[in-house]
Amino acid sequence: MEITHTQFKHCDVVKVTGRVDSSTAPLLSEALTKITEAGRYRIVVDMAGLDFISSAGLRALISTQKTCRRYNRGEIVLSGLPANIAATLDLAGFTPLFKIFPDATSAVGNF
Amino acid sequence: MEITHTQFKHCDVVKVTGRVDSSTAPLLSEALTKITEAGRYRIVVDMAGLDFISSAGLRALISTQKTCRRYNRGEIVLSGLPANIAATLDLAGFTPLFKIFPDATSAVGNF
Amino acid sequence: MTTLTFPGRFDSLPMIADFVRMSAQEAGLSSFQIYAVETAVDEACANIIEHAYGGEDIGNIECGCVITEKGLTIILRDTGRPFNPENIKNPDLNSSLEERSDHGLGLYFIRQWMDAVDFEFKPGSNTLTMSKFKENQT
Amino acid sequence: MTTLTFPGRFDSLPMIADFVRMSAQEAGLSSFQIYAVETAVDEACANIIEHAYGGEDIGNIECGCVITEKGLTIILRDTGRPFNPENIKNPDLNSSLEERSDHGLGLYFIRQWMDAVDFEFKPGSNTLTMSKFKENQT
Ligand SMILES: Nc1ncnc2c1ncn2[C@@H]1O[C@H](COP(=O)(O)OP(=O)(O)O)[C@@H](O)[C@H]1O
Ligand SMILES: Nc1ncnc2c1ncn2[C@@H]1O[C@H](COP(=O)(O)OP(=O)(O)O)[C@@H](O)[C@H]1O
Repeated sequence: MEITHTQFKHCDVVKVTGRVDSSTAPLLSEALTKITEAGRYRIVVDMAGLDFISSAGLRALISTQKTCRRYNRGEIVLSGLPANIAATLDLAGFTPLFKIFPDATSAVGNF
Repeated sequence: MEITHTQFKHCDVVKVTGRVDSSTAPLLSEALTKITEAGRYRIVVDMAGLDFISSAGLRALISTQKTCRRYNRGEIVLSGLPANIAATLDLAGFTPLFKIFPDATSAVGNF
Repeated sequence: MTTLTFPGRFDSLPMIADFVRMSAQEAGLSSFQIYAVETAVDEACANIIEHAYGGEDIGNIECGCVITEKGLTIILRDTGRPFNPENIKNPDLNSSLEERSDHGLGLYFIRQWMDAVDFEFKPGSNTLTMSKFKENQT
Repeated sequence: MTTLTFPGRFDSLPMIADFVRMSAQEAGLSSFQIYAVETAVDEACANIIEHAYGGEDIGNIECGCVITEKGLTIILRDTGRPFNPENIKNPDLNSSLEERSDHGLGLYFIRQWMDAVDFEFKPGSNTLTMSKFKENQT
Protein backbone atom coordinates (compact mmCIF):
# COMPACT_ATOMS: atom_id res chain seq x y z
CA MET A 1 0.00 0.00 0.00
CA GLU A 2 1.12 3.53 -0.74
CA ILE A 3 -0.52 6.70 0.48
CA THR A 4 -0.02 10.19 -0.95
CA HIS A 5 -1.66 13.13 0.75
CA THR A 6 -2.17 16.51 -0.91
CA GLN A 7 -3.78 19.43 0.85
CA PHE A 8 -5.83 21.70 -1.42
CA LYS A 9 -7.72 24.91 -0.76
CA HIS A 10 -11.09 23.33 -0.09
CA CYS A 11 -10.26 19.69 0.55
CA ASP A 12 -7.55 17.09 1.10
CA VAL A 13 -6.88 14.29 -1.36
CA VAL A 14 -5.60 10.95 -0.12
CA LYS A 15 -4.46 8.72 -2.95
CA VAL A 16 -4.20 5.11 -1.87
CA THR A 17 -2.73 2.39 -4.05
CA GLY A 18 -1.99 -1.33 -3.66
CA ARG A 19 -3.54 -3.49 -0.92
CA VAL A 20 -5.44 -2.25 2.09
CA ASP A 21 -5.75 -5.24 4.41
CA SER A 22 -5.52 -5.68 8.19
CA SER A 23 -1.77 -5.07 8.11
CA THR A 24 -1.91 -1.81 6.16
CA ALA A 25 -5.34 -0.41 7.12
CA PRO A 26 -3.92 1.21 10.30
CA LEU A 27 -1.69 3.39 8.10
CA LEU A 28 -4.70 4.53 6.07
CA SER A 29 -6.55 5.19 9.29
CA GLU A 30 -3.63 7.20 10.61
CA ALA A 31 -3.38 9.30 7.42
CA LEU A 32 -7.09 10.12 7.61
CA THR A 33 -7.00 10.87 11.32
CA LYS A 34 -4.06 13.23 10.84
CA ILE A 35 -6.26 15.26 8.49
CA THR A 36 -9.35 15.38 10.70
CA GLU A 37 -7.24 16.17 13.76
CA ALA A 38 -5.91 19.18 11.86
CA GLY A 39 -9.53 20.35 11.67
CA ARG A 40 -9.97 19.46 8.00
CA TYR A 41 -13.11 17.48 7.24
CA ARG A 42 -13.45 17.52 3.45
CA ILE A 43 -11.53 14.54 2.16
CA VAL A 44 -11.28 12.79 -1.18
CA VAL A 45 -10.00 9.21 -1.09
CA ASP A 46 -8.79 8.48 -4.60
CA MET A 47 -8.91 4.72 -5.15
CA ALA A 48 -7.90 4.67 -8.81
CA GLY A 49 -4.78 2.63 -8.04
CA LEU A 50 -6.28 0.43 -5.33
CA ASP A 51 -5.94 -3.34 -5.87
CA PHE A 52 -7.65 -4.70 -2.78
CA ILE A 53 -9.57 -3.52 0.28
CA SER A 54 -10.69 -5.65 3.20
CA SER A 55 -13.22 -4.83 5.91
CA ALA A 56 -10.33 -3.35 7.93
CA GLY A 57 -9.96 -0.71 5.23
CA LEU A 58 -13.69 -0.06 5.17
CA ARG A 59 -13.51 0.45 8.94
CA ALA A 60 -11.06 3.33 8.42
CA LEU A 61 -13.41 4.89 5.87
CA ILE A 62 -16.58 4.65 7.92
CA SER A 63 -15.07 5.90 11.13
CA THR A 64 -13.56 8.87 9.29
CA GLN A 65 -16.95 9.51 7.66
CA LYS A 66 -18.54 9.65 11.12
CA THR A 67 -15.96 12.19 12.26
CA CYS A 68 -16.29 14.32 9.13
CA ARG A 69 -20.08 14.44 9.01
CA ARG A 70 -20.40 15.45 12.67
CA TYR A 71 -21.82 19.01 13.02
CA ASN A 72 -22.21 18.95 9.23
CA ARG A 73 -18.63 20.11 8.94
CA GLY A 74 -17.65 17.99 5.97
CA GLU A 75 -17.54 14.54 4.48
CA ILE A 76 -15.25 11.98 2.95
CA VAL A 77 -15.93 11.15 -0.70
CA LEU A 78 -14.46 8.45 -2.92
CA SER A 79 -13.15 8.56 -6.48
CA GLY A 80 -11.83 6.31 -9.21
CA LEU A 81 -13.17 3.03 -7.85
CA PRO A 82 -11.97 -0.08 -9.72
CA ALA A 83 -14.81 -2.57 -10.32
CA ASN A 84 -13.74 -5.03 -7.61
CA ILE A 85 -13.44 -2.28 -5.01
CA ALA A 86 -16.86 -0.93 -6.01
CA ALA A 87 -18.30 -4.44 -5.55
CA THR A 88 -16.83 -4.65 -2.04
CA LEU A 89 -18.25 -1.28 -1.04
CA ASP A 90 -21.58 -2.29 -2.43
CA LEU A 91 -21.58 -5.60 -0.55
CA ALA A 92 -20.81 -3.69 2.63
CA GLY A 93 -23.81 -1.41 2.06
CA PHE A 94 -21.49 1.60 1.83
CA THR A 95 -22.85 2.98 -1.41
CA PRO A 96 -25.46 5.20 0.28
CA LEU A 97 -22.94 6.48 2.83
CA PHE A 98 -20.33 7.94 0.48
CA LYS A 99 -20.53 10.17 -2.55
CA ILE A 100 -18.69 8.41 -5.34
CA PHE A 101 -17.01 10.29 -8.21
CA PRO A 102 -15.55 8.90 -11.43
CA ASP A 103 -12.23 10.67 -10.92
CA ALA A 104 -10.33 12.79 -8.41
CA THR A 105 -10.86 15.98 -10.42
CA SER A 106 -14.63 15.87 -10.14
CA ALA A 107 -14.36 14.83 -6.48
CA VAL A 108 -12.18 17.86 -5.71
CA GLY A 109 -14.47 20.07 -7.79
CA ASN A 110 -17.42 19.03 -5.64
CA PHE A 111 -15.94 20.74 -2.56
CA MET B 1 -11.09 19.77 -31.46
CA GLU B 2 -13.46 18.73 -28.69
CA ILE B 3 -14.45 20.80 -25.71
CA THR B 4 -16.03 19.53 -22.51
CA HIS B 5 -17.13 22.00 -19.88
CA THR B 6 -17.82 21.06 -16.28
CA GLN B 7 -18.94 23.55 -13.68
CA PHE B 8 -17.65 22.84 -10.19
CA LYS B 9 -18.23 24.58 -6.87
CA HIS B 10 -15.23 26.88 -7.00
CA CYS B 11 -14.21 26.79 -10.63
CA ASP B 12 -15.07 25.66 -14.16
CA VAL B 13 -13.02 23.08 -16.02
CA VAL B 14 -12.74 23.26 -19.80
CA LYS B 15 -11.16 20.15 -21.25
CA VAL B 16 -9.92 20.73 -24.76
CA THR B 17 -8.60 17.95 -26.99
CA GLY B 18 -7.36 17.66 -30.56
CA ARG B 19 -6.29 20.69 -32.65
CA VAL B 20 -6.85 24.32 -31.77
CA ASP B 21 -6.05 26.28 -34.93
CA SER B 22 -7.63 29.30 -36.61
CA SER B 23 -10.64 27.25 -37.65
CA THR B 24 -11.42 25.88 -34.19
CA ALA B 25 -10.07 28.61 -31.86
CA PRO B 26 -13.33 30.61 -32.12
CA LEU B 27 -15.16 27.67 -30.50
CA LEU B 28 -12.69 27.63 -27.60
CA SER B 29 -13.07 31.38 -27.31
CA GLU B 30 -16.84 31.01 -27.26
CA ALA B 31 -16.75 28.33 -24.55
CA LEU B 32 -14.55 30.52 -22.35
CA THR B 33 -16.63 33.64 -22.96
CA LYS B 34 -19.80 31.77 -22.02
CA ILE B 35 -18.26 31.08 -18.61
CA THR B 36 -17.02 34.62 -17.93
CA GLU B 37 -20.30 36.10 -19.14
CA ALA B 38 -22.03 33.95 -16.54
CA GLY B 39 -19.91 35.78 -13.96
CA ARG B 40 -17.54 32.90 -13.33
CA TYR B 41 -13.86 33.83 -13.46
CA ARG B 42 -12.00 30.84 -12.08
CA ILE B 43 -11.27 28.56 -14.97
CA VAL B 44 -9.09 25.51 -15.50
CA VAL B 45 -8.17 24.71 -19.10
CA ASP B 46 -7.16 21.06 -19.10
CA MET B 47 -4.85 20.47 -22.06
CA ALA B 48 -3.96 16.85 -21.34
CA GLY B 49 -5.52 15.71 -24.63
CA LEU B 50 -4.44 18.67 -26.75
CA ASP B 51 -2.44 17.84 -29.92
CA PHE B 52 -1.84 21.30 -31.35
CA ILE B 53 -2.38 24.95 -30.52
CA SER B 54 -1.70 27.91 -32.81
CA SER B 55 -1.48 31.58 -31.92
CA ALA B 56 -5.23 31.82 -32.53
CA GLY B 57 -5.72 29.47 -29.56
CA LEU B 58 -3.31 31.48 -27.44
CA ARG B 59 -5.36 34.57 -28.31
CA ALA B 60 -8.43 32.98 -26.72
CA LEU B 61 -6.43 32.18 -23.58
CA ILE B 62 -4.88 35.60 -23.12
CA SER B 63 -8.04 37.55 -23.73
CA THR B 64 -9.91 35.35 -21.24
CA GLN B 65 -7.06 35.83 -18.75
CA LYS B 66 -7.47 39.60 -19.09
CA THR B 67 -11.19 39.31 -18.37
CA CYS B 68 -10.69 36.96 -15.42
CA ARG B 69 -7.94 38.90 -13.69
CA ARG B 70 -9.82 42.19 -13.89
CA TYR B 71 -10.82 43.44 -10.39
CA ASN B 72 -8.84 40.48 -9.03
CA ARG B 73 -11.95 38.36 -9.45
CA GLY B 74 -10.26 35.23 -10.68
CA GLU B 75 -7.89 33.75 -13.20
CA ILE B 76 -7.54 31.09 -15.84
CA VAL B 77 -5.02 28.33 -15.08
CA LEU B 78 -3.72 25.53 -17.28
CA SER B 79 -3.18 21.84 -16.57
CA GLY B 80 -1.79 18.70 -18.17
CA LEU B 81 0.33 20.41 -20.85
CA PRO B 82 1.91 18.02 -23.37
CA ALA B 83 5.56 18.92 -24.09
CA ASN B 84 4.90 20.49 -27.52
CA ILE B 85 2.11 22.67 -26.15
CA ALA B 86 4.32 23.74 -23.24
CA ALA B 87 7.03 24.71 -25.76
CA THR B 88 4.53 26.86 -27.69
CA LEU B 89 3.36 28.65 -24.55
CA ASP B 90 6.94 29.22 -23.57
CA LEU B 91 7.87 30.62 -27.00
CA ALA B 92 4.90 32.98 -26.72
CA GLY B 93 6.14 34.23 -23.35
CA PHE B 94 2.96 32.95 -21.70
CA THR B 95 4.63 31.03 -18.90
CA PRO B 96 4.65 33.99 -16.46
CA LEU B 97 1.03 34.83 -17.28
CA PHE B 98 -0.64 31.53 -16.36
CA LYS B 99 -0.35 29.20 -13.39
CA ILE B 100 0.44 25.77 -14.76
CA PHE B 101 -0.53 22.55 -12.95
CA PRO B 102 0.55 18.98 -13.72
CA ASP B 103 -3.04 17.71 -13.77
CA ALA B 104 -6.63 18.90 -13.59
CA THR B 105 -7.06 17.64 -10.04
CA SER B 106 -4.38 19.90 -8.61
CA ALA B 107 -5.60 22.79 -10.77
CA VAL B 108 -9.13 22.42 -9.39
CA GLY B 109 -7.73 21.99 -5.86
CA ASN B 110 -5.95 25.34 -6.20
CA PHE B 111 -9.26 27.25 -6.34
CA MET C 1 -3.97 -30.36 -2.28
CA THR C 2 -1.18 -27.92 -1.45
CA THR C 3 -0.93 -26.81 2.16
CA LEU C 4 1.27 -24.00 3.40
CA THR C 5 1.77 -22.87 6.98
CA PHE C 6 2.13 -19.17 7.71
CA PRO C 7 2.95 -17.37 10.95
CA GLY C 8 -0.20 -15.83 12.44
CA ARG C 9 0.80 -12.24 11.71
CA PHE C 10 -0.85 -9.55 9.63
CA ASP C 11 2.12 -9.31 7.30
CA SER C 12 1.48 -12.91 6.28
CA LEU C 13 -1.75 -11.75 4.62
CA PRO C 14 -0.23 -10.63 1.29
CA MET C 15 1.62 -13.95 0.96
CA ILE C 16 -1.50 -15.94 1.76
CA ALA C 17 -3.35 -13.83 -0.82
CA ASP C 18 -0.71 -14.61 -3.46
CA PHE C 19 -0.98 -18.33 -2.77
CA VAL C 20 -4.77 -18.33 -2.87
CA ARG C 21 -4.92 -16.18 -6.02
CA MET C 22 -2.58 -18.55 -7.83
CA SER C 23 -4.66 -21.54 -6.82
CA ALA C 24 -7.90 -19.80 -7.80
CA GLN C 25 -6.48 -19.00 -11.20
CA GLU C 26 -5.41 -22.59 -11.67
CA ALA C 27 -8.89 -23.73 -10.62
CA GLY C 28 -10.37 -21.72 -13.50
CA LEU C 29 -12.25 -19.08 -11.52
CA SER C 30 -13.13 -15.79 -13.19
CA SER C 31 -11.25 -12.63 -12.26
CA PHE C 32 -14.04 -11.33 -10.03
CA GLN C 33 -14.41 -14.77 -8.38
CA ILE C 34 -10.69 -14.73 -7.64
CA TYR C 35 -11.11 -11.34 -6.03
CA ALA C 36 -14.04 -12.62 -3.97
CA VAL C 37 -12.00 -15.62 -2.74
CA GLU C 38 -9.05 -13.36 -1.92
CA THR C 39 -11.41 -11.20 0.14
CA ALA C 40 -12.93 -14.15 2.03
CA VAL C 41 -9.52 -15.63 2.86
CA ASP C 42 -8.15 -12.26 3.97
CA GLU C 43 -11.12 -11.74 6.29
CA ALA C 44 -10.91 -15.29 7.68
CA CYS C 45 -7.19 -15.02 8.40
CA ALA C 46 -7.54 -11.59 9.99
CA ASN C 47 -10.23 -13.07 12.26
CA ILE C 48 -7.95 -15.95 13.21
CA ILE C 49 -5.21 -13.54 14.24
CA GLU C 50 -7.53 -11.06 15.98
CA HIS C 51 -10.13 -13.32 17.54
CA ALA C 52 -8.91 -16.94 17.64
CA TYR C 53 -5.37 -16.03 18.74
CA GLY C 54 -6.18 -12.62 20.19
CA GLY C 55 -3.02 -11.10 18.70
CA GLU C 56 -0.09 -11.56 16.39
CA ASP C 57 2.57 -14.25 16.76
CA ILE C 58 0.52 -16.52 19.01
CA GLY C 59 0.07 -19.41 16.56
CA ASN C 60 0.19 -20.43 12.92
CA ILE C 61 -2.34 -20.39 10.09
CA GLU C 62 -2.42 -23.48 7.92
CA CYS C 63 -3.83 -22.83 4.47
CA GLY C 64 -4.72 -25.64 2.07
CA CYS C 65 -5.99 -25.21 -1.48
CA VAL C 66 -7.77 -28.02 -3.31
CA ILE C 67 -8.64 -27.69 -6.96
CA THR C 68 -11.81 -29.67 -7.60
CA GLU C 69 -13.90 -30.33 -10.64
CA LYS C 70 -16.34 -27.64 -9.52
CA GLY C 71 -13.77 -25.03 -8.55
CA LEU C 72 -11.62 -24.26 -5.52
CA THR C 73 -11.83 -25.39 -1.89
CA ILE C 74 -9.80 -23.64 0.79
CA ILE C 75 -9.11 -25.11 4.20
CA LEU C 76 -7.87 -22.77 6.95
CA ARG C 77 -6.77 -24.23 10.27
CA ASP C 78 -5.71 -22.57 13.51
CA THR C 79 -5.07 -23.65 17.09
CA GLY C 80 -6.68 -20.68 18.84
CA ARG C 81 -9.95 -20.42 20.72
CA PRO C 82 -13.13 -21.74 19.10
CA PHE C 83 -16.33 -19.70 18.66
CA ASN C 84 -19.90 -20.29 17.66
CA PRO C 85 -20.51 -18.79 14.19
CA GLU C 86 -24.27 -19.26 14.62
CA ASN C 87 -24.20 -16.60 17.31
CA ILE C 88 -22.80 -14.04 14.92
CA LYS C 89 -25.60 -12.08 13.28
CA ASN C 90 -25.31 -10.37 9.91
CA PRO C 91 -24.58 -6.65 10.15
CA ASP C 92 -27.46 -4.20 9.63
CA LEU C 93 -26.61 -2.63 6.28
CA ASN C 94 -29.56 -0.27 6.35
CA SER C 95 -28.73 1.55 9.55
CA SER C 96 -27.81 5.20 9.39
CA LEU C 97 -24.19 6.31 9.39
CA GLU C 98 -24.25 7.15 13.12
CA GLU C 99 -25.63 3.75 14.04
CA ARG C 100 -23.50 1.78 11.60
CA SER C 101 -21.09 -0.53 13.41
CA ASP C 102 -17.40 -0.32 12.52
CA HIS C 103 -17.23 -4.09 12.89
CA GLY C 104 -18.89 -7.27 11.77
CA LEU C 105 -18.37 -7.18 8.01
CA GLY C 106 -15.72 -9.92 7.75
CA LEU C 107 -17.87 -12.96 8.39
CA TYR C 108 -20.63 -11.44 6.26
CA PHE C 109 -18.25 -11.03 3.32
CA ILE C 110 -17.20 -14.69 3.69
CA ARG C 111 -20.78 -15.94 3.78
CA GLN C 112 -21.90 -13.77 0.88
CA TRP C 113 -19.04 -14.33 -1.50
CA MET C 114 -18.23 -18.02 -0.96
CA ASP C 115 -20.54 -20.75 -2.25
CA ALA C 116 -20.03 -23.09 0.72
CA VAL C 117 -18.74 -22.26 4.21
CA ASP C 118 -18.23 -24.73 7.03
CA PHE C 119 -16.66 -24.25 10.48
CA GLU C 120 -15.48 -27.27 12.48
CA PHE C 121 -14.10 -27.05 15.99
CA LYS C 122 -12.11 -29.90 17.59
CA PRO C 123 -10.08 -29.62 20.77
CA GLY C 124 -6.99 -27.58 19.85
CA SER C 125 -7.91 -27.24 16.17
CA ASN C 126 -10.39 -25.02 14.36
CA THR C 127 -11.07 -25.61 10.68
CA LEU C 128 -12.82 -23.38 8.19
CA THR C 129 -13.59 -25.03 4.85
CA MET C 130 -14.86 -22.75 2.08
CA SER C 131 -15.49 -23.38 -1.60
CA LYS C 132 -16.01 -21.27 -4.66
CA PHE C 133 -17.56 -22.88 -7.74
CA LYS C 134 -16.75 -21.97 -11.31
CA GLU C 135 -19.34 -19.92 -13.19
CA ASN C 136 -21.74 -21.84 -15.35
CA GLN C 137 -19.75 -21.99 -18.55
CA THR C 138 -22.66 -22.58 -20.93
CA MET D 1 8.82 18.31 -54.82
CA THR D 2 5.14 17.64 -54.19
CA THR D 3 2.79 20.60 -54.54
CA LEU D 4 -0.84 20.60 -53.47
CA THR D 5 -3.36 23.40 -53.87
CA PHE D 6 -5.89 24.01 -51.11
CA PRO D 7 -8.86 26.40 -50.97
CA GLY D 8 -8.00 29.44 -48.83
CA ARG D 9 -10.31 28.47 -45.98
CA PHE D 10 -9.64 27.78 -42.33
CA ASP D 11 -10.90 24.25 -42.62
CA SER D 12 -8.10 23.53 -45.08
CA LEU D 13 -5.62 23.94 -42.20
CA PRO D 14 -5.87 20.38 -40.79
CA MET D 15 -5.34 18.93 -44.29
CA ILE D 16 -2.35 21.17 -44.94
CA ALA D 17 -1.00 20.12 -41.53
CA ASP D 18 -1.36 16.43 -42.45
CA PHE D 19 0.49 16.94 -45.71
CA VAL D 20 3.31 18.91 -44.07
CA ARG D 21 3.63 16.46 -41.18
CA MET D 22 3.97 13.55 -43.59
CA SER D 23 6.64 15.36 -45.60
CA ALA D 24 8.51 16.38 -42.43
CA GLN D 25 8.54 12.79 -41.25
CA GLU D 26 9.85 11.64 -44.59
CA ALA D 27 12.54 14.33 -44.43
CA GLY D 28 13.80 12.81 -41.18
CA LEU D 29 12.92 15.65 -38.80
CA SER D 30 12.55 14.91 -35.09
CA SER D 31 9.13 14.84 -33.51
CA PHE D 32 9.50 18.29 -31.95
CA GLN D 33 10.87 19.68 -35.24
CA ILE D 34 7.81 18.30 -37.01
CA TYR D 35 5.62 20.06 -34.47
CA ALA D 36 7.54 23.31 -35.00
CA VAL D 37 7.09 23.07 -38.79
CA GLU D 38 3.39 22.31 -38.37
CA THR D 39 3.07 25.42 -36.22
CA ALA D 40 4.91 27.66 -38.70
CA VAL D 41 2.84 26.42 -41.65
CA ASP D 42 -0.41 26.82 -39.73
CA GLU D 43 0.47 30.40 -38.80
CA ALA D 44 1.59 31.25 -42.34
CA CYS D 45 -1.58 29.85 -43.90
CA ALA D 46 -3.82 31.58 -41.36
CA ASN D 47 -2.06 34.84 -42.23
CA ILE D 48 -2.62 34.26 -45.93
CA ILE D 49 -6.35 33.79 -45.38
CA GLU D 50 -6.71 36.64 -42.87
CA HIS D 51 -4.30 39.22 -44.19
CA ALA D 52 -3.33 38.46 -47.81
CA TYR D 53 -6.86 37.51 -48.88
CA GLY D 54 -8.69 39.35 -46.10
CA GLY D 55 -11.17 36.51 -45.68
CA GLU D 56 -12.06 32.94 -46.54
CA ASP D 57 -12.72 31.64 -50.07
CA ILE D 58 -11.00 34.52 -51.86
CA GLY D 59 -8.11 32.54 -53.32
CA ASN D 60 -6.06 29.37 -53.05
CA ILE D 61 -3.02 28.36 -51.04
CA GLU D 62 -0.39 26.42 -52.94
CA CYS D 63 1.80 24.33 -50.66
CA GLY D 64 4.98 22.64 -51.93
CA CYS D 65 7.22 20.37 -49.87
CA VAL D 66 10.79 19.64 -50.93
CA ILE D 67 12.86 17.06 -49.10
CA THR D 68 16.51 18.13 -49.25
CA GLU D 69 19.71 16.65 -47.92
CA LYS D 70 19.56 19.08 -45.00
CA GLY D 71 15.89 18.66 -44.15
CA LEU D 72 12.59 20.07 -45.41
CA THR D 73 11.77 23.17 -47.43
CA ILE D 74 8.19 24.43 -47.66
CA ILE D 75 6.98 26.83 -50.31
CA LEU D 76 3.65 28.59 -49.73
CA ARG D 77 2.18 30.70 -52.51
CA ASP D 78 -0.89 32.94 -52.59
CA THR D 79 -2.35 35.55 -54.94
CA GLY D 80 -3.50 38.05 -52.31
CA ARG D 81 -2.07 41.42 -51.35
CA PRO D 82 1.64 41.68 -50.58
CA PHE D 83 3.08 43.16 -47.36
CA ASN D 84 6.45 44.21 -46.04
CA PRO D 85 7.63 41.72 -43.42
CA GLU D 86 10.44 44.07 -42.36
CA ASN D 87 7.82 46.44 -41.04
CA ILE D 88 6.46 43.81 -38.63
CA LYS D 89 8.20 44.05 -35.27
CA ASN D 90 8.56 41.16 -32.86
CA PRO D 91 5.95 41.18 -30.08
CA ASP D 92 6.99 42.43 -26.63
CA LEU D 93 6.99 39.23 -24.58
CA ASN D 94 7.88 41.02 -21.36
CA SER D 95 4.92 43.36 -21.22
CA SER D 96 2.41 42.91 -18.44
CA LEU D 97 -0.83 41.02 -19.00
CA GLU D 98 -2.86 44.22 -19.45
CA GLU D 99 -0.45 45.56 -22.07
CA ARG D 100 0.09 42.27 -23.84
CA SER D 101 -1.23 42.35 -27.40
CA ASP D 102 -3.65 39.63 -28.48
CA HIS D 103 -1.95 39.64 -31.87
CA GLY D 104 1.44 39.43 -33.50
CA LEU D 105 2.63 35.98 -32.43
CA GLY D 106 2.25 34.19 -35.79
CA LEU D 107 5.15 35.73 -37.68
CA TYR D 108 7.29 35.52 -34.55
CA PHE D 109 6.62 31.77 -34.25
CA ILE D 110 7.60 31.33 -37.91
CA ARG D 111 10.84 33.26 -37.49
CA GLN D 112 11.78 31.55 -34.24
CA TRP D 113 11.01 27.98 -35.16
CA MET D 114 12.14 27.81 -38.81
CA ASP D 115 15.83 27.82 -39.71
CA ALA D 116 15.40 29.91 -42.88
CA VAL D 117 12.48 32.19 -43.85
CA ASP D 118 12.20 34.15 -47.08
CA PHE D 119 9.31 36.23 -48.46
CA GLU D 120 9.17 37.10 -52.14
CA PHE D 121 6.51 39.32 -53.68
CA LYS D 122 5.88 39.42 -57.44
CA PRO D 123 2.86 41.00 -59.12
CA GLY D 124 -0.06 38.66 -58.37
CA SER D 125 2.01 36.11 -56.52
CA ASN D 126 3.45 36.07 -52.98
CA THR D 127 5.86 33.31 -52.03
CA LEU D 128 7.04 32.29 -48.58
CA THR D 129 9.91 29.80 -48.56
CA MET D 130 10.84 28.28 -45.20
CA SER D 131 13.25 25.51 -44.29
CA LYS D 132 13.84 23.31 -41.28
CA PHE D 133 17.15 21.47 -41.01
CA LYS D 134 17.66 18.08 -39.44
CA GLU D 135 19.29 18.03 -36.00
CA ASN D 136 23.01 17.40 -35.95
CA GLN D 137 23.06 13.64 -35.93
CA THR D 138 26.56 13.16 -34.49
N1 LIG E 1 -11.82 -17.15 13.79
C1 LIG E 1 -12.54 -16.64 14.80
N2 LIG E 1 -12.29 -16.99 16.07
C2 LIG E 1 -12.99 -16.47 17.07
N3 LIG E 1 -13.98 -15.58 16.91
C3 LIG E 1 -14.29 -15.17 15.69
C4 LIG E 1 -13.59 -15.68 14.56
N4 LIG E 1 -14.12 -15.12 13.47
C5 LIG E 1 -15.10 -14.29 13.88
N5 LIG E 1 -15.22 -14.32 15.21
C6 LIG E 1 -16.23 -13.56 16.01
O1 LIG E 1 -17.20 -13.06 15.13
C7 LIG E 1 -17.31 -11.62 15.22
C8 LIG E 1 -17.62 -11.04 13.86
O2 LIG E 1 -16.52 -11.21 13.01
P1 LIG E 1 -16.36 -10.35 11.71
O3 LIG E 1 -17.65 -10.38 10.97
O4 LIG E 1 -15.16 -10.79 10.97
O5 LIG E 1 -16.17 -8.87 12.23
P2 LIG E 1 -15.03 -8.21 13.09
O6 LIG E 1 -13.81 -9.05 12.96
O7 LIG E 1 -14.90 -6.87 12.44
O8 LIG E 1 -15.59 -8.13 14.49
C9 LIG E 1 -15.99 -11.20 15.80
O9 LIG E 1 -16.10 -10.00 16.49
C10 LIG E 1 -15.65 -12.37 16.73
O10 LIG E 1 -16.31 -12.23 17.95
N1 LIG F 1 0.57 36.76 -45.52
C1 LIG F 1 0.39 38.02 -45.10
N2 LIG F 1 -0.17 38.93 -45.92
C2 LIG F 1 -0.36 40.19 -45.50
N3 LIG F 1 -0.04 40.64 -44.29
C3 LIG F 1 0.51 39.80 -43.41
C4 LIG F 1 0.75 38.45 -43.76
N4 LIG F 1 1.31 37.83 -42.71
C5 LIG F 1 1.41 38.76 -41.74
N5 LIG F 1 0.94 39.95 -42.15
C6 LIG F 1 0.92 41.21 -41.35
O1 LIG F 1 1.75 41.02 -40.22
C7 LIG F 1 1.03 41.24 -39.00
C8 LIG F 1 1.54 40.27 -37.92
O2 LIG F 1 1.20 38.95 -38.26
P1 LIG F 1 1.20 37.83 -37.17
O3 LIG F 1 2.48 37.90 -36.42
O4 LIG F 1 0.89 36.54 -37.80
O5 LIG F 1 0.05 38.23 -36.14
P2 LIG F 1 -1.52 38.37 -36.36
O6 LIG F 1 -1.91 37.59 -37.55
O7 LIG F 1 -2.06 37.86 -35.08
O8 LIG F 1 -1.76 39.87 -36.50
C9 LIG F 1 -0.41 41.03 -39.37
O9 LIG F 1 -1.27 41.74 -38.53
C10 LIG F 1 -0.44 41.55 -40.82
O10 LIG F 1 -0.57 42.96 -40.81
